[in-house]
Amino acid sequence: MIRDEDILNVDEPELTASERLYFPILVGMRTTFRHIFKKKITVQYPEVQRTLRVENYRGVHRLNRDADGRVACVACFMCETACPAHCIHIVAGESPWEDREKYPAQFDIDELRCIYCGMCEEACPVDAIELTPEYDLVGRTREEMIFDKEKLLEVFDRTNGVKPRKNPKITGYVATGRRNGSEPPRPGAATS
Amino acid sequence: MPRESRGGSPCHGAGTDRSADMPKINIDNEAIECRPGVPVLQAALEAGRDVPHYCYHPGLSIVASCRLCLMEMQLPHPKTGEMDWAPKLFPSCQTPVKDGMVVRFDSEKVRENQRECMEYFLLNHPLDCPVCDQAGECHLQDYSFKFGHSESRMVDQKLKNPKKDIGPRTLLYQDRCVMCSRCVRFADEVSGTHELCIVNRGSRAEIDVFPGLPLDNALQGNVVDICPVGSLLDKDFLFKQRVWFLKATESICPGCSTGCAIRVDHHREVVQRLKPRYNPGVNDWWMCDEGRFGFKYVHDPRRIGRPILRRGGEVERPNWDDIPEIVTYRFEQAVERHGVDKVAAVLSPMMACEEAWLLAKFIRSVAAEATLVNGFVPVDGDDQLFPAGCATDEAKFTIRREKCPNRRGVEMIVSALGGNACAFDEFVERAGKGDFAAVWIVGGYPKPWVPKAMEKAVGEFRFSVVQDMFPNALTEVASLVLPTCAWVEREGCFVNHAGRIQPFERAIEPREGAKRDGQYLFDIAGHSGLYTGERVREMMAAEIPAFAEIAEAPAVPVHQH
Amino acid sequence: MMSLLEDQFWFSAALALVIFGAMMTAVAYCIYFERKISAWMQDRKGPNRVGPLGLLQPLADGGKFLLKEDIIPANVDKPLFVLAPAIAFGLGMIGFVVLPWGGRVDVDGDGAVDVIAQVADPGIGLLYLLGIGGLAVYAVVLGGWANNNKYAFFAAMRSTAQMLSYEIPMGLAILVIVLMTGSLRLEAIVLSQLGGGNVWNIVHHPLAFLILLTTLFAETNRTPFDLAEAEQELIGGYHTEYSALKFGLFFLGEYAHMITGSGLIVVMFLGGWHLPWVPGLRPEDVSIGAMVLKMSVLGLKIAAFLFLFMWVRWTLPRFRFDQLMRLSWKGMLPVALALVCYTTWLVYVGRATDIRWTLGGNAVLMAVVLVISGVLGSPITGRQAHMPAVRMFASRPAR
Amino acid sequence: MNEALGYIVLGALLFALGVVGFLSRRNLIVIFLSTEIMFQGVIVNLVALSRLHGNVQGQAFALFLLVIAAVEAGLALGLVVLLFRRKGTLDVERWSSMWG
Amino acid sequence: MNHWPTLVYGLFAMGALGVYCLLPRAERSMRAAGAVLGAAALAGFLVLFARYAVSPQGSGVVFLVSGAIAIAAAVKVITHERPVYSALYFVLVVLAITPLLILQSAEFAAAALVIIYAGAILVTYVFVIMLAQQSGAAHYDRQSREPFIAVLAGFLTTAVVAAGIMELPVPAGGDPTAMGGEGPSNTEVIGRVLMADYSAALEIAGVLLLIAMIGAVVISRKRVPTEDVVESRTPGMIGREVPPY
Repeated sequence: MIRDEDILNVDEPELTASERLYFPILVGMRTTFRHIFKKKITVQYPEVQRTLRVENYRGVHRLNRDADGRVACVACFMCETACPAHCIHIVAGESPWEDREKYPAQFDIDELRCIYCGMCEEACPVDAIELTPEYDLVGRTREEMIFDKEKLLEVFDRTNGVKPRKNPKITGYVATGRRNGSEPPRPGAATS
Repeated sequence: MPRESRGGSPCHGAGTDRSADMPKINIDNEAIECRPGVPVLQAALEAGRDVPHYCYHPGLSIVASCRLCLMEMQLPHPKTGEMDWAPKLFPSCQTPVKDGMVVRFDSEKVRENQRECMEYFLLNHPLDCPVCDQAGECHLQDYSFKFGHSESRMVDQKLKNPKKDIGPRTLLYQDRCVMCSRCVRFADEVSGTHELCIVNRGSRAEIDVFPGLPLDNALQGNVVDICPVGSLLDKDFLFKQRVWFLKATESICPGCSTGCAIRVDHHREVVQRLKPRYNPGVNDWWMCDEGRFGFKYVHDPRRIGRPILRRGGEVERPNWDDIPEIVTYRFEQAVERHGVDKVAAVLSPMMACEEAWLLAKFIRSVAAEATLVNGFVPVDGDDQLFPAGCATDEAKFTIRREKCPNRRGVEMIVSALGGNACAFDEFVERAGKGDFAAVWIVGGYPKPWVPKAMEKAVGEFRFSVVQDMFPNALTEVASLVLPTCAWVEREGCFVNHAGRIQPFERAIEPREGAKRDGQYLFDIAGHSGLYTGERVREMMAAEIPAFAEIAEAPAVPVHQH
Repeated sequence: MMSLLEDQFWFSAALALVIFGAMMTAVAYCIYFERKISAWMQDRKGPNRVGPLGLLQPLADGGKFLLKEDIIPANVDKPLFVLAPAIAFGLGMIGFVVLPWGGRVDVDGDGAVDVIAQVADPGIGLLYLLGIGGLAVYAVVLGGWANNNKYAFFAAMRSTAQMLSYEIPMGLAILVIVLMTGSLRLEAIVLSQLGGGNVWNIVHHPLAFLILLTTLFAETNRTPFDLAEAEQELIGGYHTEYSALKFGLFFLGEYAHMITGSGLIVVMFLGGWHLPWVPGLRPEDVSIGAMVLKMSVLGLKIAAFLFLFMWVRWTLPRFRFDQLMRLSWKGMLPVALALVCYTTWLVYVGRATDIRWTLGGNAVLMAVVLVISGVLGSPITGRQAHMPAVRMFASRPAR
Repeated sequence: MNEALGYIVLGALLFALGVVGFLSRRNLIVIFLSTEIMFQGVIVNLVALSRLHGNVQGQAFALFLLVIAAVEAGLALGLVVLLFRRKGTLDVERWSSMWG
Repeated sequence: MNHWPTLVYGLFAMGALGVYCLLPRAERSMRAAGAVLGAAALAGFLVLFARYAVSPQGSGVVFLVSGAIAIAAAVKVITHERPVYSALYFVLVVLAITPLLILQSAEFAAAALVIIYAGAILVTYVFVIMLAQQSGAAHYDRQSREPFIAVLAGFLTTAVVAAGIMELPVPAGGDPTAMGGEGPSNTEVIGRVLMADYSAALEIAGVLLLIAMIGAVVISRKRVPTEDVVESRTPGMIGREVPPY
């Protein structure tokens, strides 16, 4: 609800005579003219590359692996839900591993549709999806730019040295296990 | 969703007529008028209150085991006789309403009980919502958010229970279970098959099946629906899609002539699952597995997707825009050459009433003496009554032998329009004798249906339009094959075995290249614009007054589950 | 060969060829410099990948325009859709023929003037340019209408209204000089500005110069009047649906228009090929060398104006459409009309070329404008409506 | 035969075509265009005759004619827009409602 | 020489028939025949003029070509089904007439014709057509009313006038070539004539234009009910005042 007192009346300022006659245009012209002779800040890209802050740059996604080298994703669809660009498509399946309930049988990200907002990273309960500092993303076809699970895992293999996994201890939600089992892997430690 | 329940009673037992002596009770200082005999919980739910409950289900017996719905109630003080709040809490699901009763749910005592209960339910819960299919429609989630503690005080190791395969279509995740016993009661009271039981006691209590007797009855899918948490899960839908992505469309099951009210949950034009809707007197809260899993043919790649036109020996793919002209021209030609009575239209009981009516009107407009045929009615065995082995009048649920949704509707239309009409067998017989030169045959059955005699008779037709879903002997030779949409791609109404006219909505788009039956029949019948069931129903109702009365399933109270 | 060129017809033909070639190159390089200058003004380097210093960029751009898919959308009016860019380009390319490029020339060196370095010198030279300006509207109207896109059509309406509106002050500003000079011949206008105590017309009529300059910006659809380029706020202009070569033709037409317009303003106000105190640029210098020198001077002046066009483009924001119309009808039209009336009076009393009277009149008019705008209290182009700004939670306590 | 005859015949032809268009077309705007064609014919004739007579009076009249044409176009199109807004059609036959 | 009138009338008749067939109508074949007939008549005129009336060299060629274009375009104006094209062919008529006027030493009139006719009047036409008639040809553009009578009327009148013209003697008063060559330019002469001889008419023309402008504005302005423009709340009354930015 916007109340009347929330509305601010902003009047235009009174103009001076010179402003009314558009003389300040000349000031602007002088500014731009001076810039012609200023030092250029262009970075000649492939030859010269800027260094990025690895921790928070939002580039190509990767799918993290857990300690056993398996995909860490549990196919909970949280990223797909959070994605404002609808660029993530997951097909879940029953996981082939004992300690895991669900896993992504397919995991596609349309990198062309993605807006690199990082919502998926925020939403992921197991820190399986992360954005890497890789930004030179090119492809010749649209199909090429739809990254599937293998490609995303590859990105992880490639970038693991540059940006280590945030929390490698989380390896998914465990639903099976023995009653009174000795050392059951702890789930996400979200509550309890 | 409107909060008042229309027509019937969402409570178990027969709904009583609204009479003058409706008890008035006072919930949280608010006077509420309710139907006699219902539990306070039901009255509160119908009044729009969100009272947490797990074990209570209006279709099942009451056990008052979850203790979540406890309320405070005023009773006469044992010494003074004055009405005062009783020191102990009462289960609102087990307390029937009584005129003048004063209860409250908004006291600290009640809330404290709800918090404690929720903490107890979550003691051993694995909190694996991200991988649980119930997430999004889970009452454990909702209630712990609304009524529970934000954290658990338990420091011990949680119990781990392995998931159990309790039947060919159902999985049991015991550690998500809240022991409401709805599933057990369902197997006992509705399906009458008694497969489920509770084993062990106290914190070790578990739902289980008897050894060698898996949960495998014709209604077992309902236990997944009534399970308030993610404990019982449907293998068919397992991990398919998260429920918050699903779009729900209200529909009617076409599996048999019961006409269960269902909800089609679909995502990106793919039907993901079917769920029953409350429809008193028809299917109540339930539906059968046959209907529940019977939608798979919708996405069968073998379905006919485009019209096929055979002209001489050539096969063409006609444009949808040209079809009304082709059809009209060819039928008029047939009438001219062979006579007005040589035309017939077979109206399939799989069609919606609107479609059948449009087709019948069209055929009668090109040939006034055309024969309208009540289409082939597939029949399978006998009616199955539930609870298993009960008498007909005691049945809580019936699976009918007629495996089509709309025999009554088609018959109503054919008889209302009058003129030449015949049954399907008679049609096949006469067709074999060459009585018909131009026919329009509608199929649309999910299973192969063409009788042998029919296959022989097809050679006699000079011009035939066949509307069907799968290729068969008819579509192989028909002059014009029109694809039929599955019911989820159409809209209209079905008339069930008891004459209830129930409308259903369109859930998904027809596959590429196809067009909705209603729409092309609408075009062919010479109307312009968009086909909607409602629009055609209005036209029908002007001629056949019976169709003015539509039976829609009543809305369920908001917080009922 | 020389003797052939002594004939005005063949000389004109040769000149036309040379200038046409030069124009084409210039137009291509205009795009290059546009990009370069915009880059410099934004502290960037600009195109520098294709060839040394990126000098082959126009070739690459041209190749791109040629090779891109030429989309003709469905349901367009095809003949008109194709015709519109052709009109834009064609009209842009024929304007230069009446510009006096190098005065009178003695081709064979016998001291007698043989030809004039102008492709054509009709008695109505200026009207020819105005006529071309008038016809250029068709490219806009047809382009916007033929592509069957309502946004493009709106844009075409906007652009047409803009062009028609700005043609009026433009014509009046030109009329001031025509009244002063008494001729529609461009060469005569150049000659009237030099020698014998004469000064460039800009000194006589700075206001007319400003008006002509402003209208040229509008006529060529350049910033700050480039609503046709406003993709974000107005879904582009009349050429929204054009692609590849057809779009390129619009693009080239715009630059050709700029060159012709710069030539016009240079000839009208800045003495054409004349520079004061520079030998060899007098009307009496008729050698071939002098012609080349004169042509280079004119070319340089045009280049300076092109730079001004680009400079302004990368400095100023766009006018809103109503502001733009108001500037023309309420701002420039009255001033131009007053100037014309005043000059007419000057002609009547025989002081049309007296700098005291012309410049003085301009100064007085300027003062009047200042006073009026001071009284009115707002710029000629009007102001924003009172728009209450909404700040959510303005009254709520901050946490 | 004088050279001016060619111009006169041309002007006459243009005028004739204008008359034909004016009488036969049903679109209001095209009808006005036809009148403009007639103007063109007249202008050609005026200029040709002016040359024939060796003075510029004809040309001066041609200029006045231009003024008339501009005035006509402005007013006529204003009316057309008004009428179109009222009836949604440019068909003159729909505008013959004054036939009593 | 005696065939001249007969030939001219014959061509007139042929052209008339061609135009009659070309006028908007349902039958395509008839329009095609009309096009052939019209083209033939035009060609006949060209031959006739090239033979008798003008020298087929120099300016004569310009006359023939421009004249032919003008006539053909004019026929298109009155016969085209789509008004936009009609208007555009009109532009072509104007552009084709321009060189003819220049040939007749009427440079100023030619320039004025282009600037005012093509640059202003026809743009307005094109605009109104585009605004009023967005798509294709309307039914009333595909059908002409009374084409026969129209053609008859138009061409008969012209034929009568032409007959009159051809009887006229060449006026002896002026020298047709007097205005070429050196001397005051055409613009100057016209200016003098307009200002000296017709100054009153010129003023009246100016006033006429002004009246027309005001009239057009008044006619085509949309009448907005005044209560709609009254603001419900003056902006200053809402909210808090803050200093200007």
